[in-house]
Amino acid sequence: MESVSSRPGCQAFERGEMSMPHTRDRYIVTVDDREFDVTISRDVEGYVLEHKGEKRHVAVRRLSEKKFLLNIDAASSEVDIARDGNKLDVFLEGKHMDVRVEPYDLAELRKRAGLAVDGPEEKVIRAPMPGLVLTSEVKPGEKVEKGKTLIIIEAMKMENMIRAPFPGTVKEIFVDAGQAVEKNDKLMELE
Amino acid sequence: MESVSSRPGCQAFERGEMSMPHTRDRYIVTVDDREFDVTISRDVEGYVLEHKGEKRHVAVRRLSEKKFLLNIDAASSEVDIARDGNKLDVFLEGKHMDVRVEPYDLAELRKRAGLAVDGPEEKVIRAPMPGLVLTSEVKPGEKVEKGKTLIIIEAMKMENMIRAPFPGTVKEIFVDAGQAVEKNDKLMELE
Amino acid sequence: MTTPITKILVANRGEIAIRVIRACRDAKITSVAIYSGCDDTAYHVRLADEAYWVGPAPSRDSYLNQRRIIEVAKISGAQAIHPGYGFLAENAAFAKLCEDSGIIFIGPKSETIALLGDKLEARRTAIKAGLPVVPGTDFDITDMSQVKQNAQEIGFPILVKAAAGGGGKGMRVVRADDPLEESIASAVREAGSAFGDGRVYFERYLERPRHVEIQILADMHGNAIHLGERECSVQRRHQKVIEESPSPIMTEELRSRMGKAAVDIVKESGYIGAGTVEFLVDQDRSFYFLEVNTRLQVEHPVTEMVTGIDIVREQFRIAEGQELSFRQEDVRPYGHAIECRIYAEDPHQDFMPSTGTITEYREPAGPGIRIDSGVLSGSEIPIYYDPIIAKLVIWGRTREEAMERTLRAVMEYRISGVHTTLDFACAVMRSRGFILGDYATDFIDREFPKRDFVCRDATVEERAAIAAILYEHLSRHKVTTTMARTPQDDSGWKAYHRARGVRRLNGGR
Amino acid sequence: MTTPITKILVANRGEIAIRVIRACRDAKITSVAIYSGCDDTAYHVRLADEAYWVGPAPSRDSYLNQRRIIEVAKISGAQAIHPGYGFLAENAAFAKLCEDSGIIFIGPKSETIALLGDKLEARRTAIKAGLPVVPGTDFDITDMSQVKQNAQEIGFPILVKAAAGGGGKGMRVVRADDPLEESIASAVREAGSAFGDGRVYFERYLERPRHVEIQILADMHGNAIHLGERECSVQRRHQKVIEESPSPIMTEELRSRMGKAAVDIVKESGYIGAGTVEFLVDQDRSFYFLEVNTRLQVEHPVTEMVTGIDIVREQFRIAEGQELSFRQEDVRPYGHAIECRIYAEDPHQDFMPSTGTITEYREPAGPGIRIDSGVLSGSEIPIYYDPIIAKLVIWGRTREEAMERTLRAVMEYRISGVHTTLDFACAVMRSRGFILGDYATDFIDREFPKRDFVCRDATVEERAAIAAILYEHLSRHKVTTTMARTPQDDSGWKAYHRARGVRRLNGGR
Repeated sequence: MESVSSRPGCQAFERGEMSMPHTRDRYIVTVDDREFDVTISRDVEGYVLEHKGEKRHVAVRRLSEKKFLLNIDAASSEVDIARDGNKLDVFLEGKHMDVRVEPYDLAELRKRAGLAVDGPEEKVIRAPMPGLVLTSEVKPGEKVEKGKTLIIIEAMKMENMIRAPFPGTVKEIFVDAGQAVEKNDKLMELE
Repeated sequence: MESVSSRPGCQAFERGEMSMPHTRDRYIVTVDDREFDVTISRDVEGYVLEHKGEKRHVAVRRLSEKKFLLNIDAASSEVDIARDGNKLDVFLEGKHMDVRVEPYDLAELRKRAGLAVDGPEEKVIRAPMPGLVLTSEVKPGEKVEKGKTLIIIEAMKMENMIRAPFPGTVKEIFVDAGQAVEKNDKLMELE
Repeated sequence: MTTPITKILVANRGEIAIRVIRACRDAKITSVAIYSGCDDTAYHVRLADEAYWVGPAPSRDSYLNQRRIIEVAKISGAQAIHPGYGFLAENAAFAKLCEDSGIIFIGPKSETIALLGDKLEARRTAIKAGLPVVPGTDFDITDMSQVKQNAQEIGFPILVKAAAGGGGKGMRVVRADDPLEESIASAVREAGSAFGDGRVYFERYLERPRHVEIQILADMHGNAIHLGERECSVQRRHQKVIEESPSPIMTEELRSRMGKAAVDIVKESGYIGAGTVEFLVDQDRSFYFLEVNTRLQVEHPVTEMVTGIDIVREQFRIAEGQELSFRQEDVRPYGHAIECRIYAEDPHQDFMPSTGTITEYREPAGPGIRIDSGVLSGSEIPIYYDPIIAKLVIWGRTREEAMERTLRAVMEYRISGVHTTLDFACAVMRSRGFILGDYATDFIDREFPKRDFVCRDATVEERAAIAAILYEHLSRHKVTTTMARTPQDDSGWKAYHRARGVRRLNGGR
Repeated sequence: MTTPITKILVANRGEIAIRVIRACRDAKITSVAIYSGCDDTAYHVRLADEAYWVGPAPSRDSYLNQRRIIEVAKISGAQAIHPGYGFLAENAAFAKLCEDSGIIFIGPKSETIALLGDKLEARRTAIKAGLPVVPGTDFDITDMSQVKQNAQEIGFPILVKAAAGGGGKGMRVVRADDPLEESIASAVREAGSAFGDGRVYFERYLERPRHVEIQILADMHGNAIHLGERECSVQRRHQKVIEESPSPIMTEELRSRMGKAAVDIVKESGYIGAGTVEFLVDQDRSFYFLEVNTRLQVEHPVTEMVTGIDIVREQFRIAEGQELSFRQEDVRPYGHAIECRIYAEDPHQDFMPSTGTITEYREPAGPGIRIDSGVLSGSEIPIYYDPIIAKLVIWGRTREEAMERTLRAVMEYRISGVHTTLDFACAVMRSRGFILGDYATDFIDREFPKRDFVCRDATVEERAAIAAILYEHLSRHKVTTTMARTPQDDSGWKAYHRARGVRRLNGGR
């Protein structure tokens, strides 16, 4: 390794680096709806990631708790990564992406068991933002088409229509008009 | 106290506040070369600081580890404060100031003992920045006038003349030409 | 007779408060900020010379708290109040309260605001001044049983508008087979919540008009000047999101006719101050009076960029009783400006507001870029107010250069923690309709029927995958990143690049 | 014949690398950054499309590492190299190496750089082109025993200059009673360190000249155009710190004569590219050729702000073999621009460089402000390179407006962690000489003989005292600030302001 100056003004350059063992691993990665089957290993040059026979040479540097600078085949990318439950929120070029990384073996087992990566489909409608419930436009037992307005939430002085993400029947409504809700509060369950 | 919303988007406003006991204290504060004799107390409105009979009503809010927002008789000031040895580095309106705060009683004792706030005068010349010593322009035993160039340090490709801050005699030189120095390294002692 | 103003209370928050505070600094006028319970460390509070609390977070208790604001003006010794846009900017009662309290309201006289703020009165004034108007009702809707008939008389599609409205709030397009009553009820509720005045009325909805507006300035000495147009047809939820000047359809001849029309209604209404006369322009380049906005507009910087005139400072001059600092013939627009409003909204989720903390905020810079923003890293986007984060205003010698720079700026901008409309702005700059300048108020529906504002590099998902794998792989192998400085410790960053030098790569983007 | 450029290697760091990377983005050209060991997370690396390591921190090993840079250009597939300013920008050998390697050097041909880079050759060329020059030696100083006589022949005061020089490095004013040999030795050392060429020569030192320069652009088709002047008389250590355009002393007639002179030497030397012809102007408004800078200047944005022309993009066009995008008659400067260079230096300590980490970095914004910066919060200022942090470039309709906005911007700027020249810029904007436009290169000595660049509000020390007392008092009473949310927990912030409403205050500022 090249010897580096420890004089002030250049210390950043020795901090925050990440080391890793010389192993070789295979992962299944899902970015939004796209799946990648990737092998990662280390060579003298840095990391090598292989996907469908194509190799990428990658160097990584941690800039802060959640921020990384990647150099992929010389291309620079600044990436924010935060863990959000069982997935990662990856923020890159102004785009937030939901990313799931599974070791290949686990993903195989899961697939053979016929399970989706997300587990059973979520039938609960949640508040996409904090706000005030203005009205509920449906009643329990009512059948709804996809896109039907279920509930109206006021936030930032705008009325926001919460629509049915899929067709179904209203099973239960958890909120009343005039009620304040937090982000991700349960609003309604469809079935 | 007014009840505040705990809804997201406004939580910042309950965080990072500072509480203090209802005491009354007197301090001597030195800002660069100016001295203030200030009494601080708390009233229903916030803090009251009194200097030469003039009162200032002050509210303070911590923005981050080192950053404060002050409201002094309604005037807003954003201040960075960092402890630097026995003094504070206060950064305000683009200006770094050396500030020393002493409880009034201690300051009185010190003054009666005839001691300066800084202790005995520093006769050691230190490097004001990291760099490379180019030449020493004086020899041990040499008498120097105030302002005489003692040592030349190269940094950022510029030659920086380190001059005598007061007249004296060179007692000892701690560095050689070609030597790299860090900020605050001892360069020379005058007497 | 002029009254020098030395202290101004800025009765607003966010980017527009900051815009006015900056103009105060330039003019060596002391600025007084006000803030609600949730804004006590907001950027406008930090930048102002003085700051006063005016009430709890909800705007009716703070930024709309008229008595308290007047009280603060008096306590602080401010001679004038600048209302910004929104909140009290077009509230005639507040302007009147200022006048009665001996405080200069920086805007038109209260009776002018009342006259033009009532959209129906404004129509009548326009007709009187000889301006063409869109067909519509000249009464507000009170009898819900009559609405179907009213609508049919005008002819579908109709546009339900709030009489007290502005900013697209309380506005609904209703087509022949839409549920008319539901739309009206919703518009009434929204208008009531936004303006405290639920009156709505109908206008014929022009299918593909362009929304073009003329900036005007009028002083107390009878000088009324226009600063050319802004094209504001790119809208979502009937609210402007991207504006530009000059308008791609503008000709010298049309500009001078529209400019004259704008000055005519200004003179007819005895208008004093800065204002905007909005028009709809149809495909034949016929124009129709829409309304007068009796305030500083969100998009005023577009005009500032092409004319070089500081509209806020001219407002100060007018309020002081001075003459405008220039004449009509001195206004010579140069180059092209585009404004993209950056909202905390998710364009992929129907522009749903996105609240939370802005964890990182880094603005683009360089030639031709002006950003009027209201936030810093760590700022929160509260649910109580408009979710605007900033306005990205770009100037270029040509429209093409302005678009190139806008794209660059959008790519360079980093806002994390909340969703933003940056992606949308990027997609617009790359859309055929915008590039050709061939668009109208139905721009989004025509250009993005599926709301697929995809804009990024094709490799972005692959790069996200690589980042995520490295992140998980390193966590899985229990590698901490703080234990640096062991001899093996190496990110590959340097070794990689030393080796890279010796052979040719395939990759890159 | 034109060669489209699709990928450019930017052989620089900091703000100028970023400036060029932004122009690449605008032109849809892929940018390749290079970085030294201490810049691997620098802002220019983050903004570029690609980034390659070129060597350890010292510039001779990295940013001056010619072979390595050429190698990276080839590896990355860049057809062209933009050198920025400094480093290899005026290095004829490097330009030659590019030419020989089949890489476009974005700058003049290597022989033009060699000709004009040698200040003595440049003098001869200027004389040939009919430009007036300052009296001086036409040989470099080799025989130290002769220097006294040489100096006396020219007449004191003399100016010792580096033949390979630029940016004030290796430059010394020597008066009759100054130690001549010591000054020369120091200049030789500094020139050697900065340029790898220790040759120096003498010129007559004009006592109070103004430093005025003309920006030129010349393409391969024989078009040579000037973009008007920049006034660069505000200097410290013989290095410009504040520039403006137009010059306060400029007249239409003088501009056209100086512009013609600049174009004449451009034509005489077969110059192609962007460049600057520097002149000294004396109190009679006579001007003397000083030198040609065969590169993009630090202060080029001043010209961009008043002309609207993107000089870097014109460099790209010229390098591609295209014609300039405009003619001389299209250049119509409008308004006034001022640039303040913000250095990591302590103006109160003789502009001593200040290294360290920028703990907070927050730029001003709003109308008329452009910032070309090279840093972010958390950036380090290394000792290896020029301590420039950013360039604050301000436009106003009038010189007065530009000064007002500059003051506002300086006040709004927040850079903590290192000392900066912000205070100095502020003091200059408030100084009588600058306000009147009545200044020359001795500006600092005349206006600030005691170097007392005091600029801030008189209450700043009192406020610092208050802040410090609160800080110490709270620590002393062992109040932690993280244990918030107890019922008594109250900063006084809200209670204070509620109560403030009920009575009049004395204070404020």
